[in-house]
Amino acid sequence: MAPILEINNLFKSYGSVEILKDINVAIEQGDFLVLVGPSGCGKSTLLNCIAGLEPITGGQLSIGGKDMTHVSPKDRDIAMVFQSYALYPTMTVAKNITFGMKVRGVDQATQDEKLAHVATQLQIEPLLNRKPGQLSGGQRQRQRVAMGRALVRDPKLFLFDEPLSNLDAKLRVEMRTEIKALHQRLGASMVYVTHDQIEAMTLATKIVVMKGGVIQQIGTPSEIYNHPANLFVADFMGSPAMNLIPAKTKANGKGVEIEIASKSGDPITLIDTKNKDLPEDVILGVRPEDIADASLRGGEGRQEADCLIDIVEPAGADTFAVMQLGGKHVTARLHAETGAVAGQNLNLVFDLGKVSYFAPETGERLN
Amino acid sequence: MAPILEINNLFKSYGSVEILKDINVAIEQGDFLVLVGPSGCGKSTLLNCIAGLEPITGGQLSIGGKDMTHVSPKDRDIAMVFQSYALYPTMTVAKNITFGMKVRGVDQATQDEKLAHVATQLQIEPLLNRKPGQLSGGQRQRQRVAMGRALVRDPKLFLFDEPLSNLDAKLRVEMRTEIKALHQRLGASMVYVTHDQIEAMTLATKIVVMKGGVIQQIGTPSEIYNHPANLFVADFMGSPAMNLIPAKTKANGKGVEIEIASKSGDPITLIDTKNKDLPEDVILGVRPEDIADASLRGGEGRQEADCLIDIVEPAGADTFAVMQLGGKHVTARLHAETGAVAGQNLNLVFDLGKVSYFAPETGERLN
Amino acid sequence: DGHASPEAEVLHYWTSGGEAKSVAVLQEEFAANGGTWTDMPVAGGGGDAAGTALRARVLAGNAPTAAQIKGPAIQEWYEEGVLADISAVAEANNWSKILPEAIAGHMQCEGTWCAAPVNVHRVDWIWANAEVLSANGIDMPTTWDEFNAAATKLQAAGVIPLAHGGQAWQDATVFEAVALGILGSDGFRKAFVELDMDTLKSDDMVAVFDQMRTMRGYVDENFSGRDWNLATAMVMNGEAAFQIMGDWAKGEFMAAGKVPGEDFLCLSTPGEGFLYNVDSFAMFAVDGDDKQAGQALLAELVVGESFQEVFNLNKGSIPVRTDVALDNFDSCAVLSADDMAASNEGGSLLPSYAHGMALRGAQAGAITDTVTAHFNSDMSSADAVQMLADAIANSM
Amino acid sequence: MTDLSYTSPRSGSRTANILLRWALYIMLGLFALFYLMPLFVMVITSFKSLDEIRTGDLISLPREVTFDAWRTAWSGACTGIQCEGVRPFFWNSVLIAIPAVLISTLIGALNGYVVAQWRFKGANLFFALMLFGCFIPFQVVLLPMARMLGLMGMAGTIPGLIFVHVIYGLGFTTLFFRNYYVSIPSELTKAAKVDGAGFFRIFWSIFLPLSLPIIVVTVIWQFTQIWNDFLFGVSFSQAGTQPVTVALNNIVNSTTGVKAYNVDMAAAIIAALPTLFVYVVAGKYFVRGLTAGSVKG
Amino acid sequence: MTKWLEEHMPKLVLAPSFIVVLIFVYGFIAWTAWVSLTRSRLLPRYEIDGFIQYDRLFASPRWDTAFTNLFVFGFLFIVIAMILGLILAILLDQNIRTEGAIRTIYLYPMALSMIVTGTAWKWILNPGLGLEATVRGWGFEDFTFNWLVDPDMAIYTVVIAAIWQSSGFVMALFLAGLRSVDQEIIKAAQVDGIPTWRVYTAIIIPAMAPIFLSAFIVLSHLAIKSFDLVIALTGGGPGYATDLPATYMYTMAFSRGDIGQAASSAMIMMMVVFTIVVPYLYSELRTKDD
Ligand SMILES: Nc1ncnc2c1ncn2[C@@H]1O[C@H](COP(=O)(O)OP(=O)(O)OP(=O)(O)O)[C@@H](O)[C@H]1O
Ligand SMILES: Nc1ncnc2c1ncn2[C@@H]1O[C@H](COP(=O)(O)OP(=O)(O)OP(=O)(O)O)[C@@H](O)[C@H]1O
Ligand SMILES: [Mg+2]
Ligand SMILES: [Mg+2]
Repeated sequence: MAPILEINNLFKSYGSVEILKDINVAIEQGDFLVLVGPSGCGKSTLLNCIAGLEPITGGQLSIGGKDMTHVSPKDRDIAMVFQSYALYPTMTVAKNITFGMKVRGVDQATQDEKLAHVATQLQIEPLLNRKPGQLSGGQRQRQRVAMGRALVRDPKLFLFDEPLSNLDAKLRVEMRTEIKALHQRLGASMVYVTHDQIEAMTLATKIVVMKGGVIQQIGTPSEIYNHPANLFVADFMGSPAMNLIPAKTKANGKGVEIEIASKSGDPITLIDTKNKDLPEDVILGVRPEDIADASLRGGEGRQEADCLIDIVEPAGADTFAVMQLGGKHVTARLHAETGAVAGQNLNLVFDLGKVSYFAPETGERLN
Repeated sequence: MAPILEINNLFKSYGSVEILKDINVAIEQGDFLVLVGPSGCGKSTLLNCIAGLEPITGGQLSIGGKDMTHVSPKDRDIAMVFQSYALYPTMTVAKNITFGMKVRGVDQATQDEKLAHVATQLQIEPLLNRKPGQLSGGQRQRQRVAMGRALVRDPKLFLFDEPLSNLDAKLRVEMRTEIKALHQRLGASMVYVTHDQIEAMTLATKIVVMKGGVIQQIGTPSEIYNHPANLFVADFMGSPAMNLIPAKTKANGKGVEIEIASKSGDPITLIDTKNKDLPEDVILGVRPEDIADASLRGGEGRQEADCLIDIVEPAGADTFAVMQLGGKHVTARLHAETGAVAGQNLNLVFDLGKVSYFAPETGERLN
Repeated sequence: DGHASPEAEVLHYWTSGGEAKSVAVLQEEFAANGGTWTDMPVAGGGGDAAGTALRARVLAGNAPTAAQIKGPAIQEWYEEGVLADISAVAEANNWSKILPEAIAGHMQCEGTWCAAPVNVHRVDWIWANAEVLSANGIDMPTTWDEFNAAATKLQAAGVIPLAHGGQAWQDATVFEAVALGILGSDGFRKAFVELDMDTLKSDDMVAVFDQMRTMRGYVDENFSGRDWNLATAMVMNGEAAFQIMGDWAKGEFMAAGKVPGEDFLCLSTPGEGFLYNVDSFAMFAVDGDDKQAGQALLAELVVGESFQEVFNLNKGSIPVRTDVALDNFDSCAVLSADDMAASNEGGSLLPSYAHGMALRGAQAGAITDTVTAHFNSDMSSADAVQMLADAIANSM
Repeated sequence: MTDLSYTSPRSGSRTANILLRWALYIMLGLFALFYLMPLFVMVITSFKSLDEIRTGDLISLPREVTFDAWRTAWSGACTGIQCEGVRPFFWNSVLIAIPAVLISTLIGALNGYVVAQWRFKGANLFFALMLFGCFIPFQVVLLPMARMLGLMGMAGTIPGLIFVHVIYGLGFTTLFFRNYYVSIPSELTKAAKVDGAGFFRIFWSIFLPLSLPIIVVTVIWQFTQIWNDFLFGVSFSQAGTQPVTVALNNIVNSTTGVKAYNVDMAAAIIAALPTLFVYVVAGKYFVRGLTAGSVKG
Repeated sequence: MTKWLEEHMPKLVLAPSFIVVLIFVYGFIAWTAWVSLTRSRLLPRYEIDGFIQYDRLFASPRWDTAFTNLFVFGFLFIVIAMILGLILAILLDQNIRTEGAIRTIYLYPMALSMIVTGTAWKWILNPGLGLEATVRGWGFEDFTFNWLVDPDMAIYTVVIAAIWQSSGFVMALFLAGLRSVDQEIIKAAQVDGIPTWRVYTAIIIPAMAPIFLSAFIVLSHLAIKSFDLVIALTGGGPGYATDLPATYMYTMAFSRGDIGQAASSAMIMMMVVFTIVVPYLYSELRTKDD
């Protein structure tokens, strides 16, 4: 089967400013593609190009196997949910949802039926006669209405532009789960923009990490999380961020000896048995969850070291400890009942089985 | 020593609407008090009352042992950082920081000295001659300038109104750590408003949870997290939220037998050996991290059960699994490399050593 | 001719009570002769606003059938090629005989008749409060020296000697009366009709400005911007003794129930001559028999005897034709008519420059600018004369 | 509200605060007098008899109140040979102002909609050209406009006057709507496009229903401008199409006739009533609408 | 075809307005420029005759007065109306109970044409009838307010009436501006211990710069077009002491039959407009573009 969405060598400029550079992506039916990257990197622009809301400067784009490069948005068989939800402020919720059908001349009976279906699905029946301004509970209800407007079209491709970024943290987590459930239930294809990497990780079947209009890495969430292609991706994905520690390596009988400067004076030395052929200067990438209380972990690839704890941040389920290694703040994710105390040394375990190495100059992954 | 801030029976109304009801709080020198609660619950209003920016309707308030109920803001020896940062738009960063001193007639030499000190501390020397509009990097630099304006006053009490809510997720985590470090370094007393419970947990030495102008619970982060006083606090603090599952209890030889309805038909039964004297209908509160892969956990108070997994959300460091129990979505925090698959049964461990029980009618904690 | 039903749309600026009544007379006669009259009044600024409207309509190709235009402006409009020829009516009614020669000249354009005169206003009137004069033992002045002497006396008695409204056209009205008195009728013609530079720069002209400066001293300090009728009211109330104003001022006195010769006095300003301000209608080239018939009928009626009498009784002016009986007119009007006849004989029947009868707009405006600038500042007379010459040169 | 009144509770004496407050109200009151003065003079004069005006103090209260002047001004005052007061002209003004306001508002809305939401190359240039048109002194256009109206066969007609007012109102109406629509997120247009709606559909179904505040501002502004216009009215009308301002001028500004100031004033107030009414009733929305759109910052 | 229509609809909608503006604004400006080079009198003529009209214009003392007046009047009017508008806005911003009514009173003059209020103003300003007489009537015999009749001062009475008419509008603009200032900034200043007046002078007012610009543009637009005002109040007098370019132009064109002269003065006015408006347009369109 042809990919449901295929983008080849897409370029996009505003005036003389090139916003998107040589974008190539393809997804299959049922995929959940997440575009993630910092603000201003061109995510929305790319989504708008897919929707046909912005003309593209170069390249080609097809949806459902058909070339759509120059087709107007309404003929692309897509539905879109906008960051601000873009509800029509003067129409009731019901009208908001049926407006598109009305424009397309769908008969009233079908409209009513589809509306009822979507309303039930999203549990917004009581809201149908309200206007957007009368939706209480803030953004959650709006968000559902915006979803309803998209669902009712039953399109080949759903496009979402940061649909959760206006919700508060708590709601965001809930709605994230709902969207995931929806995706599983509908089996629909979706392209989803966010700058929240957790959202990207939890929702995607495929992630595109962008920066400055250039794709940095495409992969499954686990590929992106465990094998970031460069320093940017490593730093961007994961929270708290991956610790990126300047280190020196030395070939050693058993593998590679890694030396990290420490505030207290003596450098910490770790031995990596899995990797070799590393340059002398590297940036060592370790996720916070791969640095843990010595008492709780053990096994292959694990190395212990004493570290001076600067700050202890209990965060409910976990406690984060921050220390200084290689001149950087390094965060370790400890158990909630850890005995870590700020200002004291703690024996920590480094899980070297999952570390990444990067070249300090280019930022590219080495292993 | 007298508490640095003491609030007794404070009431505050706008017109006939009572916004704050009988607020009583006291903190000691060096405390970091966090006011947390949903939007509109009166956090900012309380902070404004402490600052003297809003007159209070009833009660009494003292700072540093002195009655300040009717003292004007400038004489309360406080400094405040606002949610929007409220930088004076037409003044340079340096002027923003020194303007208060200038007005108070502090001599130029002292001004320069203090400015230099604060600028070094916050690493904003290069920005001193820019105006707020020229601060790039979005909110982070503004945030620091606002901090600088507060720090330079060297007050008895710092007040912060959601200083991080304008930052994106990544930055928020970083700045959170910085504020924590600052607090530790200065040993200053702080009152901090947020609606982000993680911020509350990681920063506070003491948390006040509010709802609708009424204090729900006051306590250390761990008290609040582990012993929420009622359903509201239980649900509000922690992310993903505590699972609150309707259940039936029955006295049993060993302890209490807890029965939870399950989607697949057979109810799940767990035995709690620590608690007794529970009413028949309860709401069982279990944190996601207290439901885990059976293979990884074991020990006292732990009970296994087979559950049908609805959704699996890999989130990098962890994977969340969602199932239906007692008619509710229940989230479990599993290891990143879990074998959970949506639509299949998984044997999970419930850690009953840390559960909470709530009365379904009042929502109050039972154990 | 008999086929067409006469139609006229008449653009004019007679809008106040007395004036409007006068026009109504014309309209009634017009209707009585089977015509349809459409009234298009535009007041303001002594016809400025009407001029604006007229220009717009002519440019739009939508000219009114007749418009109230006077003086050299008639010829100017003719030169733009937009006026109709009404010689047929004029000749049929023998206009060249019944109109004073000077006035007939204004109605002709390159030998054809192009406008119909309505009335004659005399401009060089001096009005006085009879009671105030007799209380102070003063007679109506017949020379400017007498006027000055009387004014000084009145001033000492605490009466404002001269009621005046400080608007440019009122300044100009006083100025031309003074000029007529000092320059004489020949000098006036040379200066303000022929724009003879020698006369304009002469010592006599300096004397005219000197007298204006003197007159400025007789005016109360609040004169600026005052409407002329408020000035007239000052004379009526006895606040002031004299006013120099055209004979429309009489209407104000009459409206207040004052009687000429008893309550108020009228006399021509010191000096020989008669300054006339003749209202007239110019006919515009229009299409359509109805309209052309209307123009002919209008022209005929306007100069007709009956209309001349009724209209001028209402308006306070005098008939343009010399053959109308004056039995019903008041003493001031009779005096005016007699003077007109006499000065017509003596060649001292002169057009008023201040009311747009003597010069084209640009030149008249240039003079008025100088006069009003001088009157409202402490400019010396010599400077004023120089400025006058420059302004006229610049206006050509 | 920049309420600074709660700066220093109990610091400084209570009496000082009260005195300050009084001073504030007195200041505001004095300014109110300044603004009301001319209207006050007009109103009292309109209730005086002509005799009283001729003899009395112009700005003192009437000794005896009479409504004659009002009656005359409305239906009896002569403007030329017609002595029907300002009434017929009043209706001319209504016939001119209402369509002109509606049309210029509608076109301005469409223009603003395009410039703000459908940007294309040159749209800004268009807008700049349009804005500059707001500043052209109207005297400049009188003569060429007259010629154009003549060519179009609209000289002296009410449609002609409507046309003129529409043209020279477009600059401001476009400005108002553009600035208002610029603040409406473009996502709304995008959503509607995805929904399949076209240019007019989006305007009609989505933007127009949203525009009430700015429509109020525009309508007030345009209505005031057009109703109060004299220059166009006097230049481009003919008998029977003259607006009320021209009639008012004819009553007030006759040069060589007897003046009835009481009637003048009554006529002036009558001519001003519609705009006054609009300001008093809708002034609140005017200020609010200005904040919503036409003012940036 | 429908696709073409769909794509070009925005341009098609603007097209009529565009054409109309080209003809009726820019075409007419060009026409005026042309006529200013001719010897047109009563009606326009089209034979070009060089810059004679401009020579006449610059030799005319009356134009000198009018042009100087534009700057005296414009400067005072704009500056005072802004200051007064600002003061009124600040006063009204102090939680005034009757704010709605007072605002309407300050704003209503904008609704009235000077044709309507001119006579009343004339009386009020006239020393013999108005304010001076009234105050003297109260017993202050030495009170003098005779600007209207003093050629050197009369232009200031025009300024007064113009301010009367427009300052309420400026007040409304500033009031809107004051209310859009972030409340937290004001609170921050209070915590910083900054006294109220300094909050205004050092923080709020500087932050309203864009409103000052808008007000400046609206006011200069009014100043340049001021016509009714002068005609109704002073008729340009005493003498021609209160003439403005707009009245000069009107007089030349319509009462003097000197259209060429009027056109040249109109062109000079247009250049003044240009120097004010173009920088504004430039900044307006630049800042709103991104
Ligand atoms: N209409 C436009 N004209 C010119 N530049 C634009 C336009 N729209 C966007 N840009 C620029 O294109 C770049 C990408 O913008 P885009 O909105 O796609 O970013 P984004 O990744 O969606 O950011 P965010 O997370 O903040 O929404 C930005 O630098 C932006 O300034
Ligand atoms: N000036 C005011 N007048 C009347 N009601 C007000 C005023 N300020 C706040 N309120 C009301 O008081 C309540 C509490 O407001 P407050 O700003 O303290 O909430 P908050 O907890 O800070 O919320 P958020 O997290 O959204 O900032 C809200 O319901 C709000 O509507
Ligand atoms: Mg975006
Ligand atoms: Mg708040």
